[in-house]
Formats: sequence, C-alpha cells, structure tokens
Amino acid sequence: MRKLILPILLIAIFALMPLIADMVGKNALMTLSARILMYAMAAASLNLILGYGGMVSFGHAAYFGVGAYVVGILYSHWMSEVPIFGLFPGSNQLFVTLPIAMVMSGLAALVIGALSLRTGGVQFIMITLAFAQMIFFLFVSLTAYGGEDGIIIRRANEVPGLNMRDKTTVYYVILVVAVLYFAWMWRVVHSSFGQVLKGIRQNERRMEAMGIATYRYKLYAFVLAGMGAGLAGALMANFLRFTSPDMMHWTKSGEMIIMVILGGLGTFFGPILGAAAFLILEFYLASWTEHWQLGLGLILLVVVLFTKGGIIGAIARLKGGRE
Amino acid sequence: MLTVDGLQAGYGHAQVLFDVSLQVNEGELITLMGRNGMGKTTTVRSVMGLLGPRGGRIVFDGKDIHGAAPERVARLGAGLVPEGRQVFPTLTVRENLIATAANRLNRPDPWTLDKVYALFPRMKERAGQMAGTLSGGEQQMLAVGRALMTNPKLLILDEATEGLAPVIRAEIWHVIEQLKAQGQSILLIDKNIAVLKRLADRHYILEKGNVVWSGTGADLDRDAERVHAYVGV
Amino acid sequence: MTEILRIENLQKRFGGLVATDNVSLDVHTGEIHALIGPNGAGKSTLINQLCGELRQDAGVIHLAGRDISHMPAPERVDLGLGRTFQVTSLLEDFTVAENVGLAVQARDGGNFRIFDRVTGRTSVWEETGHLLSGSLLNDRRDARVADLSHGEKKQLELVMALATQPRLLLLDEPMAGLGHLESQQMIDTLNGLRGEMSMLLVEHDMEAVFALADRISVLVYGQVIMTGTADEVRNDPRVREAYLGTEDA
Amino acid sequence: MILILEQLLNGLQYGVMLFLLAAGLTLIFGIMGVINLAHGSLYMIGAFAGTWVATTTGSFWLGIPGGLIAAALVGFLVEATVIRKLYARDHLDQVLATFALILIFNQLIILIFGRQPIFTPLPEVFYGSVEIIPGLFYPPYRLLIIAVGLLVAVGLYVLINRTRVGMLVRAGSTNRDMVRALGVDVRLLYTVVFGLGALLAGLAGYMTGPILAVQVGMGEDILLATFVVVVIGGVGSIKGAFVAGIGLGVVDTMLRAFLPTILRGFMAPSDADAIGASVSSMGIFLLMAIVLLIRPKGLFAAGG
Amino acid sequence: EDAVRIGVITTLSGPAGYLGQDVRDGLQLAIDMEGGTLGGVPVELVVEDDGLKPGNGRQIAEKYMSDEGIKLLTGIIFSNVAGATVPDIVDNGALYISPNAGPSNLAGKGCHENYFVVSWQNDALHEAAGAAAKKLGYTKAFALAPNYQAGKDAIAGFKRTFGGEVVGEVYTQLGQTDYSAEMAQIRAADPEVVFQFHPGGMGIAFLRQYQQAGLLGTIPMVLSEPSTDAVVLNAVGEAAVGITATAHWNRDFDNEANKAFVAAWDEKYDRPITYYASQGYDTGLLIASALRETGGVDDIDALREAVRKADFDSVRGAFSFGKNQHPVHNWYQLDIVAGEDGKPMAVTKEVLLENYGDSYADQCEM
Ligand SMILES: Nc1ncnc2c1ncn2[C@@H]1O[C@H](COP(=O)(O)OP(=O)(O)OP(=O)(O)O)[C@@H](O)[C@H]1O
Ligand SMILES: Nc1ncnc2c1ncn2[C@@H]1O[C@H](COP(=O)(O)OP(=O)(O)OP(=O)(O)O)[C@@H](O)[C@H]1O
Ligand SMILES: [Mg+2]
Ligand SMILES: [Mg+2]
Repeated sequence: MRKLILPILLIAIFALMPLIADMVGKNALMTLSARILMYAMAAASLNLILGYGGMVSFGHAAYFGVGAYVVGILYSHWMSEVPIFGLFPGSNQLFVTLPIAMVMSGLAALVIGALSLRTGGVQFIMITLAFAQMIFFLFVSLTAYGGEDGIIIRRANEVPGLNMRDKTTVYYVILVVAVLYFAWMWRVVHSSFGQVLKGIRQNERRMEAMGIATYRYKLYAFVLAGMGAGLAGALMANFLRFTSPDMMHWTKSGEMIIMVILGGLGTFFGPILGAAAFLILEFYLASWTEHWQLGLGLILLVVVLFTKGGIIGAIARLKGGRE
Repeated sequence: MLTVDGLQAGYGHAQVLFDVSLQVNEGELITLMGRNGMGKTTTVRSVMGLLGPRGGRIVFDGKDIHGAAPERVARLGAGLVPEGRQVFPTLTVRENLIATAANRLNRPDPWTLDKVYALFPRMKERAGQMAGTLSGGEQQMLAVGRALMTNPKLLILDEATEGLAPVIRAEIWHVIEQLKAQGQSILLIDKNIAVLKRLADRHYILEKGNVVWSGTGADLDRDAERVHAYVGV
Repeated sequence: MTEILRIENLQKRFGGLVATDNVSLDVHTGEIHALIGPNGAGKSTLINQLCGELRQDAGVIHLAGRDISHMPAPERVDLGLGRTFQVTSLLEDFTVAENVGLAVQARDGGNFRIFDRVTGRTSVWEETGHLLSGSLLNDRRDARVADLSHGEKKQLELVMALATQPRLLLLDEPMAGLGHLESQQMIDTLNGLRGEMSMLLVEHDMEAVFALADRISVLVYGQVIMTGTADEVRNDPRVREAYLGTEDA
Repeated sequence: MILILEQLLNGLQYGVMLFLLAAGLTLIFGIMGVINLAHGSLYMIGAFAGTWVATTTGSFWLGIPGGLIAAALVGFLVEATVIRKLYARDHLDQVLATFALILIFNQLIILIFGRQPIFTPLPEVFYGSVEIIPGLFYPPYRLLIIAVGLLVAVGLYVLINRTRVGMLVRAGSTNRDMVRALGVDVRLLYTVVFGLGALLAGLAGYMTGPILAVQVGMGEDILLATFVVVVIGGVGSIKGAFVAGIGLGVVDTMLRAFLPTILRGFMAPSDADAIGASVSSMGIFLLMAIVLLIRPKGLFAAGG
Repeated sequence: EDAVRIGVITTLSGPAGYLGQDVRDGLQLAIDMEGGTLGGVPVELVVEDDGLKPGNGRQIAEKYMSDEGIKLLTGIIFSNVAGATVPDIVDNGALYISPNAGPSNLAGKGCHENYFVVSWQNDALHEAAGAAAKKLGYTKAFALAPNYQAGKDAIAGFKRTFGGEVVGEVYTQLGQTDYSAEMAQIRAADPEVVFQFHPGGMGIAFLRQYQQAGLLGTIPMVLSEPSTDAVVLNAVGEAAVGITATAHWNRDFDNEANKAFVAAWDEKYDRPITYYASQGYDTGLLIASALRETGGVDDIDALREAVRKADFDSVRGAFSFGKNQHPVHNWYQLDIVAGEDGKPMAVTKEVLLENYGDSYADQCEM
C-alpha cells in the first residue's frame, strides 16, 4: 500500500496543476509541469538503459528529436499535401503520429544500438554520441525541413473528440500518455526482463555464463528506450508546436543524463524528480537573475557532493532507512 | 610492535568486529584463524587504515594509528598482501613491482627486483605482461612480491597462498620461514593449519567478530576439541 | 563408456605464448575429472575456451557428441555447460537470493518478458530457496553480495553454477579461499552431486582433488603430460617435480 | 602537388593542435580515469588569464606563465574541493559535478571579463609567413604550435610510461586503496597530476588564443573533439592520442580539401558539394564510429 | 504604478550572450533617455535568458503572457528560438517586435499581423554583401559558410545580388576551429574576392587565420554585417583592417537620432557599441512612437496600427515597414580601417542598396 502513495501523490499533483495554476494565476506553471512530464518520460527512458542496464548512452536526445521530427515532417506534408517520397501522405492525427514517431525512433535506436553495443564503457559513450551528432548534422542540413531553423507546426495534432487548440486539453493528453508510459515502465523494470537487465549492468560476464546472450537483451532495452524518448519528443513537438535540430544536440543528451543522475540513477521515480528539479530550478533561477547558471551550477554541485544517489538517495537517507 | 585492543569495526550499518584484541611482537609470526566471514580480513583492513575503526585501540610501532590513513600505516612499515590479490591490472608485472617499491626503514639487505625474480622465476618470464592477464596463481605471486618490495617491518598476508600450486606454496612457506629467521614480524591468515602450526609463534581464532581463543601451537593441540569447533580441524 | 566432453587438439596462443598446446582430453559421463598443474599452466584458459569466453585458435570441442567449437557462450550453457569462476564474478548489488534466483530464471526462460512480475514467478523462487537451504549460505539469503566475505562469495559461485542445472560442470578452483571447514563441506557437496552431473575440476587443494577425482589430468605449459588415477598421478616423478613438491600438507 | 603537400602539412599542424588540446584530457580522463567535462573550462581560464596578463603587461611571453599558473591553480582547487570526493563514486557523479562546474566557470568568466570575446595579441616575430620549401609558405606561429605540441607529447610520454609517477597514477585509477596501503599518498599525487592536466589545458587555451576566438564557452566547442581524439587513440594511451590527433587532423583536412573535387569526378557538382560537405561536417564522428566499430577499444588500447 | 511591462526574451548565456546583452541594453537605454518612459508612457522591462534553447523561449513567453499579462514582447536573438516562440505569441494575441532574428519562415507565408521585425530579414544581410562585391567590380568570388541553414542562406543571398562567377563554394563545419585547408583552397582558386559568413568565434578564428596565412593583403574580402560587428572587430584586431563590410547601421552615421544614441551609450557603457545595441534602441524608439499615440497597450489593434506606421527617427536613417512588416531601409558599404589606437574600426563609405526590402514580402498574404 505504502508503495502507492508516491505515484498517487504525483498523479494528483500533475492532474490538479491546471486548476492550481489557474487559481494562483500562474498559467506558466502548467507549461512548466507539461515540460516536466515530457522530460521525465525522456529521462525515464534513458534511465532504463543507463540506470538499470548500465549503458551510458550520450546520444539519447537523437531519438527524442527523431520523434519530434516525425510529427513535424508528417505535419508539413499534411499541410502541403505532398506525399513523403511521393508515397506516404502526411498526417495531423495524434493517434497516427505518435505510433509512427515511436516506430521511427525505435528503428533509429535499433540501427545505432546494433552498432554501438559492440563496444562498451567509455567507447560506448562516445560512439552513441557520435551517431547522435551525425543525426543532428543530418537534420541541420535538411533544407527541405527548415534545416537549423526547424519546422513550425501551426497546430497541435488532432485527437478526435478533443479540442487540441485548448492548452489545458493538450496538457491532459500529455498527462494521460505520461501516466500510461510510466505504468508501462513500472512493469518493465519489475519484469523478468527488467531483472535480467539489472543483472547485465552488474556483471555481463556472469550473465553470459548463466546462458543469457546479453547483446540481444541490451539491444532490446536500447530500442525500448529509444521508443520512449521518441514518444516524449513527439509530444514535445505537439506541445511546442515546433521542432528543430536543437532538440537532438548533444547538450540535450547531456541534460537528460543530468536529470537522471540528479534524480537518482536506476530508481523508478528518480527521473521524474530529476527532471522536475532541473526544470524548476532553471525556470525560477532564470526569472530571478540573469546569472542563473551560476546558481544552478552551485546547487547541482552541492547536490552531487553532499547526497549520494541523487534526490532519491537524499530522501532515503532523510527517512533514515538504509541507503 | 602491533597491539590491537578491543577493536570494533563494521561496514555501513552492520557491525562486524565486536572485540578483537591481539598482539604481534618484534620478530614474531602470528596467525589469525577462523571460518569464512568471521572478520579476519576486516581486522586486517582496520589495522591498515582501509576501514575506519569504530572503537578500540590500534598501536603500531609505538604510535597510535587508530583511524590513520593507509599510507601512513604503510610508511610506518606495514606491508600488505591483500585478500584476492588486487594487483594493478593495467600495469605490467615489472611496473607492479617497482611502482610502490621503497626501503623506508633502510633495511640493510632490501628486497630488489632481482630477488623477487629469483623467488618467483615466473614473474621474470612474465615481466612485460599486463598483470590483469596473469593467471590467478601468477597474480598471487605478484601480490606477494609487491609487498616484499616495500620492505616492511610487519608483513601482513591475507590468504597469500590461495590458488597457488603446492610447489609454490611450499616455496612461500620456505621464504616466510627465512624471513622469520631474519627477524621479520609477520601476521598471517591462511587455511593450511598444519603448516601454520609449525611456523607460527602464536595463534588467534576469530568467531563472529570476537577473539575467542588464543595460544601457541602446543595450546592448539591441547585444546583440539574447541579449536575443531571453531575451524574444523 | 560415453564421453560428455571430448576435446581434440585444442590450441590457444597469446602472442608468443602457447597457453593451450594441442590439448586432447575427455570427461566421461558421470565422472569427476580433475585438472591440475602449475600456476599459469593454462587451466583457466582451457576452461574459458570450453565455455566459450575465449575462442580457440584451433581444435574441436564436443559436448555430449555435439560440436560446440564455434558456439557462443550462452548457447553452450543451454546445452548443459555450467561453470564457476576462479576470481569470483557475481552480481554484487543483488542479494544472495536474487543472484541465485536470476540464475534459475535464466535457465527457466522467459527472460524477454516485459509484462510479468519477476517476484511473481513462484517456481523460480521455490527452487532458489531449495538451492540455498542446501548450502552454507542459507542464513545470508538477504545479504547483498558486495557485503559477503571472500569465502562466502566462493560458496555462492557454486550455488549459482548449480542453479543452471548443468550436465557438465566446470569448476575453477572452488576451494580456494574457503576455510578448512568449508572446504570439507564443499567436498561433501560435490561428492553428493556425483552421478547427477559430470565435472571438470581445477583445484590446487590436493586433499580435495585426491578425495574427489575419478581421474586426474596434469597440465604443464599448456600440454597434458598425463592422465591417470590419483595414485598414478601422486607417484609420477614428473608430477612430483613440476607440481606437487614436498609440501607437508 | 604543392597543394597536396601544403594540405598535408596543414593536416599535420591541425593534428598537433588537436593533440595539444587533448593532452591534458589524456592525463585526467585517459590515465586518471576521471570524466572531467570542465576540462574545457580550464582551457578557457588559461586563455582568459593568459590574455589578460599579456595585454596588461604588453608581452605575449608573460602571458604564458600567466595562463599556466591560473589554470593550474584552478585545477588544484577543483581537485581538492570537488573531484577528490568523487574518485570512489560512480563515474556519472563526476559527470554531474563537472557539468555544474562548467556552468559556474562560464558565469564567473562573464562576471569578470564580460560577455565579449577578447583579443589575444600575436607577437611581431610571428607575423607574415616563412617559406618552408620553395613555393610553400607557412605561418610561423603554427610552426611554434607544432613544436610545443611535440614537446608536450614527448614530455607526457616519458612522464607516464617511464616514471613512477605515471605508474602510480595508472595504478591509482584502478585501485586507489591498494596504492595507499602500499604507502603512497595518492591524494597528493592526484592533486598534483590533476593540476598538471589543468596546466596543459591552460597552455592549449593560451597558445591557441591568437588563432581561435577567446570567448565564454570556447571550452565546450573543443571538448567533443578532444574526447574524440582520446577515445580514437585508445583511452589511457599518450601515443594513441598523439597518433589519433594527427590522423584525425590529416584525414579531416584532406577530406575537406579534396573530397568535393573527387566526388565531382563522378557526380553532379551540386550533389558532390552537398555530400562532400555533409561527410566532412560529420567528419570526426564518422571517423570515430568507424574506428570503434573496427577496434572497439580504440587504436592503441592500454592493456587490461 | 501602472507601468507598461515589456517582455524581453533574449540570449544572455554562452558565447552569443553579448548579442542579447547589447539588444537589452540598447532598449533600456532608449527608456532611460526618456526618463523611464517610452512615448511618455512609463514602461518596465522584464528580461529573461532563453539560454539559446527554443523550449525555454517558449516557456518564458508563456509566463510573460499568461502570468504577467504582458502584451508586448521582444528580444529574441536566434531564429530557432524565434521559430518556437513567435507563433505562440502572435496566436495569443500579443505583439512581438523582433530586434534581431528575421527568419524566412516567418517572413513569407508565415507572416503575421502581430509580428514586426525592426532589424532586417536574414537574407538581406548577405544580399548586401553580394551587392557590395558587385559594385566593387569583382567578377570572380570564393564563398564560404558553415554547413547549416543559415550558412546556405548566406551564400545563396550573396549569389543572388553578386551576379558574377563563384569559383569556389565551400561549406565548412559548424564549430570548426582550423581553416588552414580552406586557406590553401582559396589561394589555389585565386579569386578576386572572398565572401565568408562565420558567426561568432568561428568568424574570429577565420579572420585571424586568413591574416596569418598571408591572404589578408592579397585577396580582398567582403563581409556581411554579423561578421564585422564592433565586438568581433575588437577580438580580431589588426587582421580585420582592409576588409570591406556591409551594414544597415554604423556608429558614424550622421543623423541626430544616432548621435544622441552613440553619446548616451558611450556615457553609460564601457564597451564598444554594436549594431545589436542599435537594433535594441530602435525597437525602443519604435515602441515609443506607438505608445505616444495609443497611450498604452490595452487596445492591441490600435497599438498594431501605430507600430505599423513606424513613425520614429531610426538611428539608421529612413525606415519603414514593408508588406510583411519587415524593414525597408538602406544598406551601406563600410571600410574597416585602423583607428587611432591601432584597433580596427568601421567607416561608412556609401549607400549600396536604397530602400531595400526583402525577397519574401511578396509571399506574405496579410
Ligand atoms: N565491504 C563489506 N560490506 C559489508 N559487509 C562486509 C564487507 N566485507 C565483509 N563484510 C562482512 O563482514 C563479515 C566479515 O568479513 P571478513 O571479510 O572480515 O571475513 P573473513 O574472516 O576474512 O572471511 P573469509 O575467510 O571468507 O575471507 C562477513 O560477514 C561479511 O559478510
Ligand atoms: N590475455 C592474455 N594475454 C597474455 N597472456 C595471457 C592471457 N591470459 C592468460 N595468459 C597467460 O597464459 C598462461 C595461462 O594462464 P591460465 O590463467 O590459464 O593459468 P592457470 O593454469 O589457470 O593458472 P592458475 O593456477 O595460476 O590459475 C599464463 O601464463 C598467463 O599469464
Ligand atoms: Mg578474508
Ligand atoms: Mg587459473
């Protein structure tokens, strides 16, 4: 029972946020919490491979960006009524674009993962970074889709029966997708596969000796994570009504890693708290002083030096439990 | 030379050592016995300063080293052959031996690379190989050689013969005997009780973090029944 | 008499060093076959080739009549090959029970399932409990492996290997690091498994080897110099000189 | 022919510069095993401090000690207050902490020097160009960079592979406790070596000042490239970093210089330009990916 | 009191931070010179750093509009931030006046009645450079720019007005540090003129290496405005002397508005004055002219009409809005010469393009 307190609390907070925002007259709170939800999804997908699987992917923003671009490209073809490669029509239906975004980012993860997972350690970090940068440069040079300037999506994707021009509606769509996503993630990390993945992080050699062909499992996790990031990116494109290569820049990948570590590596709620903490800090510090990065830096430094295991670790120690 | 008095220690929330007292005098060979998980290694780690002690006293060579940094303990003359070898995998055999070599106490006839090579010809054969790729037994030899190269006053061997072939094991016993003859103090943990009985001056038996028995080899025979209960011999 | 394992002319080089030099060897079904030899003779290297962690340069390995020479390690495990590591290699953040449980799960299958609950796989955890209650680690079930002592880890190595229910168990110095008492216990355990599975035992503890082995092969500088019974080996002058020495143990 | 030769020399020069930038990182990341994202900040600090000294005193040469000392001091400080607490922790904690340091240092530089890029003077001696072989002119300052890069390479190689300091650092990166238990004060050693790495970063920052832009965030721009050099060369190998630096410099330069022309030989010029440009803009990453796919540990993997 | 609040979303961190700083300070200067008002209406700037992240820009805009009730926004420096932020602002019924970024996707079909640009349309920057090269009589040019959208736009813009032969077209890498290969290519191609567009640090490095390669006195160079702002010139040093620059504003412009601006700036700030500052200042003057007429921001329609009139004395001289509410103004040729202290400075030479708008205005249906 006690296990359910935190998720219920979190869902309640996010669900009530539009009302709260409205009450206190701070609508930006809704925007902020929508961004937190989407980054939390992206960070959680990264956490699956980074925290549970021990694969330090430094290119996770690539899948985030691919997901966003799928929405953007489908939208722009829908607008111009020119089929993609003269074959596939564009779309502005959320139930069409989200699955395609997941499939495409999953495919990207499959290809990159299949190659990258041949290495390990630092080399893995760098090779994932390399592939992500190549994708970044690819989109930067895609003149047809705005290159560096990106694609402006005038209108969020449609959902039958909903008014997607209403920001609150969009917010709740994001919330529902996020809750479903996290429920699914909960299943994954507590499943048989999740257990194998955790084992691989600790000792790949031992897992092989137990008959587990680790490469396949790692690739599977990598693709699942890529799809999750793609989903988050697709939502982000709908939310921002904009997509640009900036979304897949290596610094974005770095930010996702920071969120995961800040929240608590390999913990279920870590990425949510990490994303929330990072974005809230950024939001409030920036409105407070133009030298906000100094403040952010100092706070992050204090967190990493004086807590072990990020925010989750700090909470656990405050509660006096064993770490 | 080394006095441990009422030592308490542990990891995280778990206390492992409750009351460990022992003494190693100049030129003595002392053993620490006990079943797996009773706290032998923990005692050694506490002495070396690798684990902060929680209570009790550790005096080495007249100096209180309770809570001292490991390098200080080592500089005072303690040399460790750790459990599980812990050679430096990315250094070659030769580098492992010379990286930390020293003769801080100005011994007249210090251990040198050549002497170690003479003791373990295998090491000479493998001098340029990365230590991480050595066989288990070779790593063990290297760990012993590395400790000797620091020319310690007190040599601490934590299961130093683990995984060594009988011939090599015999060779190591031989060396230890020689060292002892030269007046080297030694603290030994090993499972070859028969040999220990022959070489050691005194023995301590640990049980769940307490010293439950101590005495000479002769005492060991006299108390055979109790000893059997503790260590199975 | 059938062979569970047959090795023919196995070769492995590391640079200029011939670590496995044309080794041919077989293990009979149900037999405990000991492999002894000086440090660095190539015993662990041989085991690593058998289980697929290292790839041989030349030679053939048959497991129960099947050529497994080029099979990846995990597939060999599926065919019934189990091993322990000389230097313990465990899942340090998991508890003892989780380690064993994962080994059981790995054998049991369903490892790609993402919608089940691993704690809900009762058969897995029952078997895990059963395996642990037969070992000295029973009251350390919930200890994190990183918190175990050296000897305790060595014991866990064996339990995990057994969890995969191998037909042929490769044991790389299972007694090393065990206390006297625990060694005795391990000998008893292995003796109790006689008949259930075949074993290739690498060990420097001669007491254990002579107590357990049906046959013994001696490896020196990568070559098998003899195979025989305990007495034959004990009395062979070459073995005495190269390996046994005159230790008073 | 002269053009090819010149481009080769350019590649060599660029390679040495890459190595110079990567040298400090090889030490801290490759050998000490610390993931220091703030390495670029040390480079920036060296550039700013050195330039400040140079413009205040009017002497380019005085800027060198200025930049070196500032970077080394900051390095000591960072090691003693932050990095030291993180050796025993997960590598990722180092990532988070040094990311925080980047933010802090960037903002501090803004507070001290403002947001504008600053001007690093080039001493008069290096004006113009010298004729190395007939028809081939070369900027002398670049020759100086080559010389300094070579010097650093040799010095580092000797330090790491031929001295006990190097052995101890390598030993400490895999097992700190054991080095300490054998009587070596690793903490002091690491502080010193980290400071040395910082000093090399500062040297690179100041030396490249007259060629590149000295501005806030300059460190992040080169960070990726230097990590790439270290990883291609094989983490922990000086020789590797040197070879990779030069290899990368030459390949990259040659690609940029000749790929479009070659491609034009068998495809439409506009396609050739487009493909040539994209290939070379992904250049170093493409190269790294290829190298790692063929040799997963890099060119000269240190053993173990 | 009831000051009108103007939301400024700008880039203050990172290498490009000085752009945002100058825009903001120019705008603030206009307010200060009017004693805290614009057009007699008290105003207050709310400033936030977007960190060059489109998502952040969007978030800040949202906060300004919904939480703080701000109806007038400005400040964005970069096109990609503008792309994410501007559509949302104008859809919300607020007014956005761009002091810098003028991306093409918002200038043509994507134009909007609530969106004004004070600075220029991006392409025009480079079209001016092409015109200068043509006017100087060059027929063989070598063009270089980084391999990304803005770089391609730059070369395309240059070619559009240049008309002569482009003997080499090289796309460098984004963030490239070493240009020796390009120098050798330029020397081998032996063009009459070099055009290159490398924003920020890349440009500084390019110019210094151009000099060190011995090309500076040999092959003339014509540059567009971003490559030669006062800060860049300062950082490049003597390596910039002799270059031909193009601009829509320069410090030495001889008009009353500009003289007042320059004098006030020099008094207040101890750093070189850039064209970004002039754009921020012009934005302030434009807003002042509109507020003077409407007295506030409550009636957006009235405000929009007032802004559209552009009834103010721009520091660049004649100024009006085209059909897509982007500027129609003059472009000038500048020469970079050594100043008294040896530092390079830009001197205005002559008008290149008179009353020049942009090539997207026709696509705008408003
Ligand atoms: N790093 C650790 N963290 C937590 N507990 C530990 C740690 N190391 C050892 N322990 C626990 O402390 C107890 C004593 O361990 P120690 O290693 O001292 O035993 P030992 O007598 O040396 O055993 P062995 O003969 O197996 O080496 C054991 O119960 C062990 O589980
Ligand atoms: N990767 C490697 N590179 C080079 N040499 C190696 C490598 N791996 C093992 N060796 C060498 O091969 C020889 C055989 O090693 P192996 O580990 O098989 O010995 P072993 O018989 O198991 O010895 P021990 O009883 O000491 O464990 C040793 O001399 C070792 O140094
Ligand atoms: Mg022990
Ligand atoms: Mg072995």
